[in-house]
Amino acid sequence: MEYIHFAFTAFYQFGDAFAFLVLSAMGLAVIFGMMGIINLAHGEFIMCGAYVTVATARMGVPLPIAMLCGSLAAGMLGIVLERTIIHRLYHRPLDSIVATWGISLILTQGTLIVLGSSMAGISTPLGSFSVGNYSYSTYRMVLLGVAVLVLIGLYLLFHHTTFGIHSRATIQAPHMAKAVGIDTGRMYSLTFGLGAALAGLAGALYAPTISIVPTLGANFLVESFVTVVVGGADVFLGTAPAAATLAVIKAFLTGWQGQLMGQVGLLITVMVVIRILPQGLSGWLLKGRT
Amino acid sequence: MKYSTIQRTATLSTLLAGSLVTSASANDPIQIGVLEDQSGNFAAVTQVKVNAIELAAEEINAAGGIAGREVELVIYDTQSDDRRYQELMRRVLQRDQVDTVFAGFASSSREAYRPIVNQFDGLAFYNNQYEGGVCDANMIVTGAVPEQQFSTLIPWMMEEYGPNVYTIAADYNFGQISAEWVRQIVEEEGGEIVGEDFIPLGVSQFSQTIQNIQGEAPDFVVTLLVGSNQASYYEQAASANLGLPMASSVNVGQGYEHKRFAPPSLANMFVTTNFIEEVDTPEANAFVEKFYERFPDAPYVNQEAANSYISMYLYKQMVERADGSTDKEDLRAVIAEGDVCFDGPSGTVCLDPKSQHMSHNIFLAKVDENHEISFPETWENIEPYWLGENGCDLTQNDPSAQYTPSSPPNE
Amino acid sequence: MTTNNTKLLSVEGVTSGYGTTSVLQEVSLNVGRGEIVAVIGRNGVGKTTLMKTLIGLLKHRQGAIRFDGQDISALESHQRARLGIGYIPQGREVFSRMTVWENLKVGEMLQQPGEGVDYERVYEFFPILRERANQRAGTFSGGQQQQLAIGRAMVGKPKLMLLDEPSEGIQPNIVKDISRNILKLNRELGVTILFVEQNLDMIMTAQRCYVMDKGQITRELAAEQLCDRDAMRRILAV
Amino acid sequence: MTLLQTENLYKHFDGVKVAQDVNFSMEPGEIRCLIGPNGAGKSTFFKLVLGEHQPSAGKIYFSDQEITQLRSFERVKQGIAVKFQVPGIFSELPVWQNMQIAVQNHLHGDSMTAAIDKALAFVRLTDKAGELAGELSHGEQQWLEIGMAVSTEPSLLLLDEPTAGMTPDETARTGEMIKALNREGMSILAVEHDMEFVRQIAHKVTVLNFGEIFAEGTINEIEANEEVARIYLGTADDDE
Amino acid sequence: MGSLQRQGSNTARSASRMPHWMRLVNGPQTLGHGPIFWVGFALAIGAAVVYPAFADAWSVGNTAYFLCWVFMALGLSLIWGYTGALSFGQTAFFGLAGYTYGVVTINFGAAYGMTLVGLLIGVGISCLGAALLGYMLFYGRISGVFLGIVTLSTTLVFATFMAQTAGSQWAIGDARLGGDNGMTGMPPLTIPWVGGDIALYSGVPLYYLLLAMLVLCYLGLRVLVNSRFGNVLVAIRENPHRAEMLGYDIRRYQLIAFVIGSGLAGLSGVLYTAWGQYISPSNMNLAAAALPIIWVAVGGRKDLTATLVGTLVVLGIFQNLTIYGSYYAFVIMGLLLVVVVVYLPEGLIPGLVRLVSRLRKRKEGLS
Repeated sequence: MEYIHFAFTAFYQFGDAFAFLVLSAMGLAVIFGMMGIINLAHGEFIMCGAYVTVATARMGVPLPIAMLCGSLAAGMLGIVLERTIIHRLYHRPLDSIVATWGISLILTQGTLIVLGSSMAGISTPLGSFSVGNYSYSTYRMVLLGVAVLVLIGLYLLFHHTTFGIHSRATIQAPHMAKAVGIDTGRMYSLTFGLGAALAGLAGALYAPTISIVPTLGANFLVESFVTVVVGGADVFLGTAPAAATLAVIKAFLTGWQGQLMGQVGLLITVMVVIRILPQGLSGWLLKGRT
Repeated sequence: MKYSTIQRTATLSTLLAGSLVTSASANDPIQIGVLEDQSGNFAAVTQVKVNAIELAAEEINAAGGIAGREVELVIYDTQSDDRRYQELMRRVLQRDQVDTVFAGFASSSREAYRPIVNQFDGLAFYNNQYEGGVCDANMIVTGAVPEQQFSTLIPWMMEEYGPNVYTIAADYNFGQISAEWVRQIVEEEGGEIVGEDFIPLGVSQFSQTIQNIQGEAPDFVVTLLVGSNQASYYEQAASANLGLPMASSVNVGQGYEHKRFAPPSLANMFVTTNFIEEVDTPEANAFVEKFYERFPDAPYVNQEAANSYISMYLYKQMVERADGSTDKEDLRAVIAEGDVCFDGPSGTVCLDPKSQHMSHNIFLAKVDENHEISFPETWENIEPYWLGENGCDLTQNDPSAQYTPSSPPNE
Repeated sequence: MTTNNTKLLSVEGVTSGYGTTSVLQEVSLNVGRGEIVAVIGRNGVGKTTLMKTLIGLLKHRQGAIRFDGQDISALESHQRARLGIGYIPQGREVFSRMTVWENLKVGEMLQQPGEGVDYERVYEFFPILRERANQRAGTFSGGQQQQLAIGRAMVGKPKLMLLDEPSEGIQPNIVKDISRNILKLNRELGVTILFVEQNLDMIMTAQRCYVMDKGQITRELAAEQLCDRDAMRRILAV
Repeated sequence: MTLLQTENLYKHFDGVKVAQDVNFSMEPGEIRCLIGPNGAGKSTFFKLVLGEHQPSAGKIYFSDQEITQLRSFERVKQGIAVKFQVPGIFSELPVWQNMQIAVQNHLHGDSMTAAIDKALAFVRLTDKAGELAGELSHGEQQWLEIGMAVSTEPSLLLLDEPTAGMTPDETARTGEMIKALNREGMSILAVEHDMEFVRQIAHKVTVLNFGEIFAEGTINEIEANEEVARIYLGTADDDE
Repeated sequence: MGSLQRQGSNTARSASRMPHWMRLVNGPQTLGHGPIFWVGFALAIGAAVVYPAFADAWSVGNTAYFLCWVFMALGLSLIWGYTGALSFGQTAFFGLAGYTYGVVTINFGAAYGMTLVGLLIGVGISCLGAALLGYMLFYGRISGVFLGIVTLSTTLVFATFMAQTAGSQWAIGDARLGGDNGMTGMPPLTIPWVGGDIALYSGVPLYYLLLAMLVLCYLGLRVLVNSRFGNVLVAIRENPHRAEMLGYDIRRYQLIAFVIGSGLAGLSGVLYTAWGQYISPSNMNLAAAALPIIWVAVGGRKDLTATLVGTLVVLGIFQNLTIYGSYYAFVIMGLLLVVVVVYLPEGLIPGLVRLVSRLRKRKEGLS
């Protein structure tokens, strides 16, 4: 019995870390991993998703629908920003750091001015369950499930829908994609919007579990960049294994040496991975296949 | 008469301005610099401090000012950025030549500006509950310190719930030093620390921590979490059905978590604080009412708001007792008399001449399942004794340092 | 000389190039409906530039390009493609990190409204594309990639296919396959074909051909002249 | 002594063979042209010689010293220089400075200035010394790069399609430049498609096909070779 | 304004007729050349020298504070603008040097010019740290965005680590690291003098010292980037492949530039620490790490003068927004950044120079 409990505990901790890394990194994996835009406003898309979710949920909208609203709102925001600003920066990714930093400042402070310094949150749904002497939050297992579903969904989206295939074609070889008739400008907008919507979804899903303040996005930023950099360019082959690897490292180090080592361990892993595998895990996995 | 907020344009400054002569005539306003974080990470907690200072200034001006002089506030937004404290502290002291400064939320901000206050030999009020230990003649601290909050809270909790304590604390000065206090008191009282977890600032995910706590099965948990990220712990612990009583010196009283999180995530939380808006005394109710009348959109009146408000009146009293002088040494001479007290929102409080910290009435606030607050216990007039007992005596000398239990001043 | 009097593509005095240099100098040519036309010339004479200009990846500075009666000079590449121009670039440029099937799927974009996609037809031409549908395109050999690139264009049922050096880097026997397939495409599906080339095998597929040198069309050759290998060799300067 | 020699050189990319058992050698003072269909491995061969690719197997010798393990810049210091196909110049810098960067590695002060002036005169860019390199015409950019390569005083100069995109007049001038360099003792190895140009400059021609040396000889021998004509042009009369 | 344009055709060739030292500071890698620029430069220095006589003490001290940061910006301009390698982690070296200065001066005091020794050791340690990290990066062939990510990770690890060193066990000699509250108690810079050291608090003497250091550093960097070495750096930025094929070991040059630039970040760190007698991990977090990039990008990273002026302008604008902009400060800052990046991709200063010269040309055309 003890072993089963221990195994479940390990699984739960791993799953929790995995879900957090996957969900917070997905949007960035699309925007940074695929499109090469270093999006420092990633956290603000997450914040947007969380705010809209909480606001709509408090208006009485059922939580899942509120979350959808949050995600869509972030996606919309993403498309607007892409059309107005980001599309000018595709050929100079390093400048995108400064521009998205500016956007991040505007969104954070704008939220503070308009909506105040904090917002009352909503309860985590679904209660808890027990295994042995330990009790666990059911919702966090749901998050794991959602993370896996989002991964599968994205895989299907990018590999089995016209949008996904066109988007990948656009990002792999924009000239050729244009020449076969794809409106690449529109694909860039939509792909960026998808990345923003995924970030918004992360915010929406975590909204019940965190403080709702304008700066909440910053919590997610470092972890998501770490995951994407370790993962490399491919959303599915990169982000998922990277999140799994990092979740193991993080859960292990946090459990063994505390939260500080969990944090430091993640960052050191990035440095080691870049040194050994400059293309990230997906670059390495893909190379093994050809 | 209305106070005015000065946000000065560059005056054609004279060479005279370079010197620090404050040859104010009796009719010049008394200027008070206010450096607080109205943007950035800490804005949620500190905006009300500015409001409280504004409220006090209006009241004082309406009642004829300080020693007959109008109060003028010079307010800057420090953006939760320590460097802004450095820049703006110099500005208020050197250019605006304020008489005193009310400044700072984070301990790091205080430490960043303290050398500058020392350089210019200014006088600053730090109106925050903090980890304690600042022994500096240029600082007056009105927030509660660990000995005031923990020497009351921990024994009460141990008696009520049992001797096994688990501490989770922010992994920086405040958390580490507070945890040290908790450990010391628990051991003195014959209890046991069954576990300690330190959480880096900015961490918002607590599954592992929650599990560690369950593994040790303590009688209650001391939560010394800081910032909006770490406050996420409560919701996550509740959703994992941790169900343990909690004790804190910092949450609720400062960040009004019971208002920001949906019930029942903070159920069974016990907090020692010198003020929160739920305190049900005539003075407190009057203050809260005035506050919301003036600032109807304020999210919450927390302990820092009360401390800031009290500080204004303490300052008024000190200046008036020093015959209208705002000179730091004159004011300290008044403090040295040992009876600078004020009967305000949180009851009667006094400044301790040795440490220039403030005595407090400590309320034990209990959060119930509906996030309603009750007060099972109140301790009156708890002194900030630790610095004085350990050799900090600002009436004798000024080390301008911050001490911790593991490195006290008399070592 | 044209087998059909209606011109599908007409290029009039087009000048284009990179940066400040003009690679194409006032190029004019016509392609009739159902024709196979080649543009031949040595490396570096501007053949690829011509192709890129026609599909719109390079904007021309002067002149006009008409396709199917419409002036397409101002259109973006993807708009030109959707009018029915299939483009098979030099080096194939298949989407190498995507599977064969996905590559074909991208080609659907070109498809005219209301028409179904006839994959069977594509597979009939290139059976390997069915057999290896789930293989990554980047792992294909040059010849296989060329088949995929043509297949990708076929999916969209274009009226005109532009092929940029289809024989480049491909084994001689495969070159023959490709030239056969081009003929078959033209005969069975009625696709008009314009390609640029320096390989004699491929050139002989054409019904008519323009000779290009230093960014200009210098001669036009009829089918019978194409059969004269020695003459062709002189033109290609080996 | 041989100037450049490769021994059983192999290179694979992801299973694709781009160089197969290449045994190449050339003598000091030679002008050698490398021809072959597109994709025959000419550029790969250059990259192997320059050290931008490491061979899968085999050895490379320069002036009878093995250089297989040397890094690119070390090979350059041994006396190899290159002009890339796409002009490899510093387009945002003035012409004079482009040249300076090339020369300053081995010359200083007045002798550097003199060397730059000489090189500029040689590639006929003296009048354009102050212009940004990116604003030169295509042919001039090619010459600038040749000038940069030459001014490192190499004993072997590699040229990757030096006349691509040049007018006939520019092409002829380039041929004269190369011959002048050769008269001063520089050896040249060029990848080239323009057979007229090859005829103008080459002492000897090597034909590559599918990563292998297919034929080697004088220009006349090569032109007379039916096999070469077949692979280069493809042919209608070899039925399977 | 024409004097601010990059050295063009005639000047490049006439360069050889200039005295040697003029050639060094006047080369093609820097905006600004010829008598008009240098007269302007002299006037600017003159103005800076007499400035304290006309400004109030706070303004002088505040300007001195701004000057502290400029060295880090110039260093990043060298690494990013001239060599083309984006370092997102200059604050790691800033912090390393600041803490080192603290440790040295707290342990050995300020007498006998010890603070200057502390300054040198601080800068030296940051150079050493940069050499180690840079070796791993450049000899590992890491470039582009990944370089930014690794350097950022470095500074974040350092900041996270330093934040939890509050306990008394975290001390080097008498110097407590101080955790998130930071390290305090170090003396300001002092200059040994007959009859007692001169302590340089943020006043006029410090201002003059920093001004002198900045002028030296600026001219020194001009010499460096216009030298053979600088030629190679620019060559690496423009076309690393070509540079290597001209016989340069580009990794070595990148590493040296990185070490020099990081040493300057370290210098800024020491100066800032001595100025405020305080250094803390918040000087190395994400927000702090992004600042130098913003200064340099907004000013114009490919030029030292643009970086210098741009950094001072951005520092000034941001501070004034903080003072006068209340809530809206961050929003306006954000808008400024976006506008500059989108509409002036080369940076504020080169963008303005170009604009003015275009207007002038139009005027000339009209007349």
